[in-house]
Amino acid sequence: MNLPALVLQLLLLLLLAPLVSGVIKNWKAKLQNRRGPRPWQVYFDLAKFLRKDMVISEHTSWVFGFAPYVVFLSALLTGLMVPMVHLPAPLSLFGGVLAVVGLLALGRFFLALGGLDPASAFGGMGSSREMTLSAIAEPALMLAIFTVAITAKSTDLSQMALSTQSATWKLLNPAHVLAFAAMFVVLLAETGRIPVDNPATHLELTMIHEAMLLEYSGRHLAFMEWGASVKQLVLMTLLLNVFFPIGLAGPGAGAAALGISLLAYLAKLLALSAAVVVVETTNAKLRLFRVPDLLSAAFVLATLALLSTFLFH
Amino acid sequence: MNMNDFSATLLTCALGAYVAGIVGALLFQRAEKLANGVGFGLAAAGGVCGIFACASSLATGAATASQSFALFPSLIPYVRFGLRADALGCFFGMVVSLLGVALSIYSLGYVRGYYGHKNAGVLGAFFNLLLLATTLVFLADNAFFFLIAWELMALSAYCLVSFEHEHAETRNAGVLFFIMSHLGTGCLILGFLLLFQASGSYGFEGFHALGDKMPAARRNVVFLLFLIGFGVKAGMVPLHIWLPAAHPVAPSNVSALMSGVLIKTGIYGLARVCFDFLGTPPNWWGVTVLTLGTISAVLGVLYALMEHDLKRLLAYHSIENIGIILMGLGAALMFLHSGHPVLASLALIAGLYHTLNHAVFKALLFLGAGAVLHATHTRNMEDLGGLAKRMRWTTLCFLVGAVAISALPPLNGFVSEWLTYQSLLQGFGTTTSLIRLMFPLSGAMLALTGALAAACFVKAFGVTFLGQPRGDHARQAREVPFPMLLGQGILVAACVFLGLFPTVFLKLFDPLTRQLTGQQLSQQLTMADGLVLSGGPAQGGTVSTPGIALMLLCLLPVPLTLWALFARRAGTRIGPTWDCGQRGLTPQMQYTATGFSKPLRMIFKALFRPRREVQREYDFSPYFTTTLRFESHVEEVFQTRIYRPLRWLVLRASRRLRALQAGSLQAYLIYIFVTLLALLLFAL
Amino acid sequence: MNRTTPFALLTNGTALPWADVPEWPLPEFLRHVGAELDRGERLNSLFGVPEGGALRLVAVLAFDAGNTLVVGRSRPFSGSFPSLTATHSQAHLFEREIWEQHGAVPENHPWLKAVRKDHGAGPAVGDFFRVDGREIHEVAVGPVHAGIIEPGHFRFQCAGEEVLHLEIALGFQHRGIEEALAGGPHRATIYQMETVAGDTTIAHATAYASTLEALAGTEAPLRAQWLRAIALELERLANHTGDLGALAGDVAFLPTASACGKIRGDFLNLTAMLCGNRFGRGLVRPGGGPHDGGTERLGKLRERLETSLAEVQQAAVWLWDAASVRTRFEHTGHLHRKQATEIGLVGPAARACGLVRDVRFDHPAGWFRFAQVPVSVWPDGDVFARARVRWLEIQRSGEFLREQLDAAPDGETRSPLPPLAPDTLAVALVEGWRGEVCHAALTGADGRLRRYKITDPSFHNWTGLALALRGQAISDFPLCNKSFNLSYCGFDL
Amino acid sequence: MFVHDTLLNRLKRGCATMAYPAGPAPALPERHGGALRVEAAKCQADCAACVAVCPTEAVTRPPDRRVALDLGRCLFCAECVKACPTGAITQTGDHRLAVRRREDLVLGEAGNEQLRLAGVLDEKLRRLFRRSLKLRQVSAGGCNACEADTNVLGTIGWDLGRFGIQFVASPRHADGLLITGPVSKNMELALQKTYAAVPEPRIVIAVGACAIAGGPFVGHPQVHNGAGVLLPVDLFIPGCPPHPLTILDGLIRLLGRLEESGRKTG
Repeated sequence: MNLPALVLQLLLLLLLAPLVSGVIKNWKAKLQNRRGPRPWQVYFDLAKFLRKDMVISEHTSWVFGFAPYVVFLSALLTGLMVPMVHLPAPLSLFGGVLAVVGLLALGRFFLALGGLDPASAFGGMGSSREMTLSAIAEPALMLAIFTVAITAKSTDLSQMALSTQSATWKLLNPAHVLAFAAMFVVLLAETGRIPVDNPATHLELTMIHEAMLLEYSGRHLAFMEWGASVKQLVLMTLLLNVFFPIGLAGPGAGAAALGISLLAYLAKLLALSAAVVVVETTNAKLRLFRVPDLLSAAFVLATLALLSTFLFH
Repeated sequence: MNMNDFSATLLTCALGAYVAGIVGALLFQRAEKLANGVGFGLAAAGGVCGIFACASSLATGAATASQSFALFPSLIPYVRFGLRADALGCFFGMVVSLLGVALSIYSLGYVRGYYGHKNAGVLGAFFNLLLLATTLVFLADNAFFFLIAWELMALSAYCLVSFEHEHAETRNAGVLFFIMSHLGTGCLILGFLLLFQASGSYGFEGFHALGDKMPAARRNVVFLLFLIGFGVKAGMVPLHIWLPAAHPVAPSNVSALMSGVLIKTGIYGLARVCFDFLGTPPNWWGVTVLTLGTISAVLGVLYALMEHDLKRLLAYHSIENIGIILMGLGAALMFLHSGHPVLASLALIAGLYHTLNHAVFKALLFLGAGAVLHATHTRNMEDLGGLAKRMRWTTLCFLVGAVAISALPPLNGFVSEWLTYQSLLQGFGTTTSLIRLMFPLSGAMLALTGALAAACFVKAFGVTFLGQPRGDHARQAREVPFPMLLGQGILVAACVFLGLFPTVFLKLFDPLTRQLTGQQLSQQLTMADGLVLSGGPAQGGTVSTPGIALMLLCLLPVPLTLWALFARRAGTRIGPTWDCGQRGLTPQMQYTATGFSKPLRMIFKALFRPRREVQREYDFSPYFTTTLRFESHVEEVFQTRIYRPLRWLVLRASRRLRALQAGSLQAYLIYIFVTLLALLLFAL
Repeated sequence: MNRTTPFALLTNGTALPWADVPEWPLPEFLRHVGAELDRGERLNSLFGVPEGGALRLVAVLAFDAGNTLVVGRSRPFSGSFPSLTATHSQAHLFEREIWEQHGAVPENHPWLKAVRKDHGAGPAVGDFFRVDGREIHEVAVGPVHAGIIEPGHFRFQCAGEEVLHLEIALGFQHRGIEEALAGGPHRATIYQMETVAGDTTIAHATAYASTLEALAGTEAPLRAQWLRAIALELERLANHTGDLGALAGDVAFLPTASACGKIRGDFLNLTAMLCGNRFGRGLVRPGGGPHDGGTERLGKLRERLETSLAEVQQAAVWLWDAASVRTRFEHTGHLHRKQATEIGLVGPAARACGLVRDVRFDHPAGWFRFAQVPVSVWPDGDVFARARVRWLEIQRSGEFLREQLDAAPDGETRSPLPPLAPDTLAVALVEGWRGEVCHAALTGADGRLRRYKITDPSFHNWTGLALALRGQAISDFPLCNKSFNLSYCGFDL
Repeated sequence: MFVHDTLLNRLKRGCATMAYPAGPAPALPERHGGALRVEAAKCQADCAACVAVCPTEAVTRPPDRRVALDLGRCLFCAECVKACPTGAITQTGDHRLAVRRREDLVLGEAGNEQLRLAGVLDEKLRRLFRRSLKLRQVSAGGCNACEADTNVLGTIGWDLGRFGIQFVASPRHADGLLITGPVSKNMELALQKTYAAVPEPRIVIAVGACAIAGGPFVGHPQVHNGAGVLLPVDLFIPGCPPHPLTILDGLIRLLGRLEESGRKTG
């Protein structure tokens, strides 16, 4: 656990996360034939929210003010446990993939409580939907993780990346492809993307993630938005570096290898963002009671992935 | 005086304290304050002695070599009131003593609510009796003494459950509890008789590794009998119906004790029988226990989500957590069968560590629910809300309990579930048959259970403590007296300590795993001098809850520097919640508990089969409705599908049997003669 | 008209001396109106005319099959009157309005609540209907909504995600237009007529113009009527395209949503080519409009119309091809045909329930007497049906514009308006893009307006939305609301 | 395949957003007429032809003083332009109408033949909102035409998002209110509560003749004759309804992104 790697990864996490959601917004706009906001617009929004005053509802308790910090810090901590550029992640000793899933659940727990606190119907609606959908998505996510963990005989993310990195033909191993598909659907559900939830919607009765943030303002809102974009970056990195660890710098890598690894990582990130944008642009939002069917389809994919681990062993 | 005598003397002091508590509480019935103080004070003292006794014997490893000592000379043959503080007994003894201390301190404040209309002394007496009986069950060394203590526990629990017998609901729950636990005891007696037949004596050391000497068919029958017997007490799914009925009606400190310890006697029994008595198990034992555990976990949390009565919700969660413990034990049995003692002990540690964790955070949650009941006189979440501002400390304790039970880092629920995941994951490689698919699938079901538990406790905490008070009881709620907070505080400290320093407790498991599976894993599982918990094999994945907690604090400067950089001049204003510009929010506009879990009820409607009645009345046309009523119920599948037909069959059979007692003397003489003849023929 | 009726017949856009309107005592008048409604006729408007201290009720009914309107009035009465709503739900909102404006109480009216006025308690306060059940919670979506739409209060009674009952309280946009019309027409009246409902400017202005022309006994020059028909159809095209885009936007289907947003702007710019204002302000004046389109301007309009129609064709094809959109639209916000008839729905909402109701077909007036537009009907009554009806109307209006722009009548578009005849009643119906706009005007002895009644199509249709939501998921409310897309300011006046 | 078809069509059509403000402004419809210009000098001595014609009494000619035209009350119907014999009131065809102070809209005095265009926000607010302005729209009365034209700014042609300006769902996330409609009495409480829910520092923008002075409903007892009566307004954009180009010009002029965008794109 060396300090410079930890600080560097923390800075990378903080700066890259808003950029990724900004790029996704910009590409979505491009695909609608409009120029759209600059990719770095998200930074301006965050900076302005930080400077603004806050209006807090009279019904809220201390949980309302505590939740943004838990969401923000738990997202950052998961980011430090996931290998982004350098193979053993800075805090890989402190927790493997199970700890990452647990910390994301901790962030979601307090986000939902923050939604319920101001006693408004929309917050309650958002919390209820968020907890329901994440409960249905959890088994699919866990089974996909198990598939990779079993082949790597470890729940440590760096080990998992090493195991898929070592045997090259394993990249196209059907178990990995199916697990990747399942995790991609879960990624769409967790980050509130189009088939499940519409991030840019204006209709508070259809929101899932945004409904919980309706009461937050000023720096609380900035931490919540930043935490959500860091969580999105963490899930995308989990997807990329576990299933396609090409170019990931090994333990004793030099500066050059780290540079190549950074470039490979950014290229993969943009490719995954492009995939998310295409899905968002060509699909309508599912009816709320159809989303569990989508997530149970992801669960079936993960089970097939598990079966195929020992069929093609 | 070597360690052995020290822990033995402490143990007798504990039991003595309980007995003194019973006598003291009954003596001072008239003076309620005194009875309360004496009864629960002595219970607390007994608990403290118990903790030190068990902990010291476990820590010094004396438990493995301990002999049994007779409590008092027995006059009847075959019956010997012997206690033996072996590793398994000491571990569970520690659990009951720890809870005994916390709950007794809590009860000092809680029982004040009963002054005037209920007899606090009797409550204290039975409370001490229950603690005494439970400790004896864990330490009993002889089948007969075990059954006597078991029966004493069942009876005292029955009296405590029906303490508020003025409500019909309580009486019915008590009777149901009574019948179900005696069905279980019946199976236990048969099981012990079969064991006695094989080993010739009633002593537990006689039963040790008896399974290998018994014929396979008889061994399976013994296993099934004990599974049903202890399953009823533990609240396994098909046999669980008494638990959600009995726990809510009992006084809160009793339901905390029952949920925390009483159902753990079932786990103790299963562990003792499967690992100590019956030797290496066949594979199907482990598979059954794992399957029953998974089903209990998923169904327990699903039914908990449908509840809007706080204590029934917590009772169903007990079933869920028992399911998780059974998953650990089931996996351990399967690993024993396939010859992997290291993995078996890992799974056993996961199961037993979760037993300790569940005892602690479930008791904490029940104490929180008791505090809410004490302050608002209602358990229905639809009338609560807004308690966070009125009962600040209880809210904090309940939140810690909710985070722990939802298996969120860095608290103890996460650690034991992490160990369970590790054992399930490593279990995949143990066999090549299709059975190994059960491990990851039950792991996925464990994940579903964890996420649903988190959803359930967002609902429970959010609807009860946050937002606006929905009823005027909730509006006038005030913080509970100090002893109740102290009781909860002890358990919060236990939760945090168990969560942050698991490696310290792993050392206590060494004598236990050495006794049951012959392995000692504490070195293997601890890394970086106790800060990091490893999953066993090298590079197998590690977790460090102290590390997570420390890093959460170390990252705090990031938002604080952002605050200093940008938001120094930003102010804060308190304003009404945004209500789209209308004339203000009413409490009815908040989400209700049922509304919160309605999407899940729709998703799992095959299981719940929700029935709803909508009565719409209108004078002229349906467009102008005058009144609209909406009721919806979730069908209790087990009651209606299994127990009601069963009860009907039993009643019909008993009516037919009544014909035998026609009342004519000749008929009775003939019966006697026939049975005598049959026995003689049998004896030839 | 093949059957007799005690009412006086009146074709759309014509006037009738106030004395010739048949008059009965109140109970008999209500019985006659009830009888006609039982025969399946439609209530266009029911309003009170104050006469001295007392009040006189006037009813305008539409005999769609007979292609004529009928009018009747009651003798002056004071105090309360037996309510029609008990047997005919169509009249419930009119009776509440009479109670609110004139104080005459409809006896045992099942839902007597304020329509738009602020009775000291504000429109969104007071005893909202409440469902009793422990697990019911209320969701109140207040006047200020999340997007850029008009203010209205929706009070849902929900069991979790399912809506059991929706009550809509409007009145936030009430600007008192009818009250200002007494003694009219003033200088600002035509501008207020154009801003009754901004997106229905041409329909309301045409209805107002033809009412005054009927009272003055003249008719606008043919070219002016032709220009009004062109502008009306352009307005319909623009709003239906906007709605298809908004519907796609509500289900987050970005291709059609973004395309239709832009195309709606193009159609509005076509109207702006005629009169300089994107909503057609200043195009319609009583007696014929000031602006005239030159041949080359109309030619340019014709070409840009072609390109825009092609683009909207492409955008709509994506909408109908996407399976994920179709699953969201079908079986959402369903209204039966019987319900639609009982509450008297009009416009696309009615035609989507299978009712053949279109003023351009049943009561043609102005240029529609010479050029026919087929009625677009779809049977299912859900969001999909309403979207399909809009798509059919876009195609048919496009076809109508292609024909008419090629065969423009020549002549003047402006003619002075003679003074209004005293003591005369005139009724004008126009098929606005949301449905039937009905203007009824009564002049006093001095030839000034004594009573002027405006009925926007949304006045009939809001009850339809409240019914369509029963039993639906609350997350589908924005979609159902946008499929109706009713006007708040047209209802509030 | 459907996905492939939509993607190809999109890429073929390229970006449909207009170049403005970097490039030339799109043309107003030529019969629109744009802003008005009043030279009181040209007025004949006792002529009040324009005052008789104006529907909302925007044009006034007090006996001793010269003619005054209040663009805030004007519906841009251009009746006065037609009625004026000497051409004192003319249309300039200029789409820029946004002003910062209510009195900047009153034309007719010697130096004030035309409206005084809005300057940029004061430095503190400008630096805060220059790159990220989130507005909460409140429709308080009116006829929904101003809302429609504000909505059009969100479509792909105008694309308000590229300036960092966005309409948000909750006033908590907003930096200011964009008010349309004459603030009817029934909407007064809702407007006050929305304004109170917006965290400081906040701005208020009044769009359309109704929001400035009551529009065609000026003087009705049911309305408050504009948002200025209740809230401090920072920007007035006259018109009935103002053309989307006018609204866009007002917004980016307020943020000072008009002249600096002349230097670089977007």
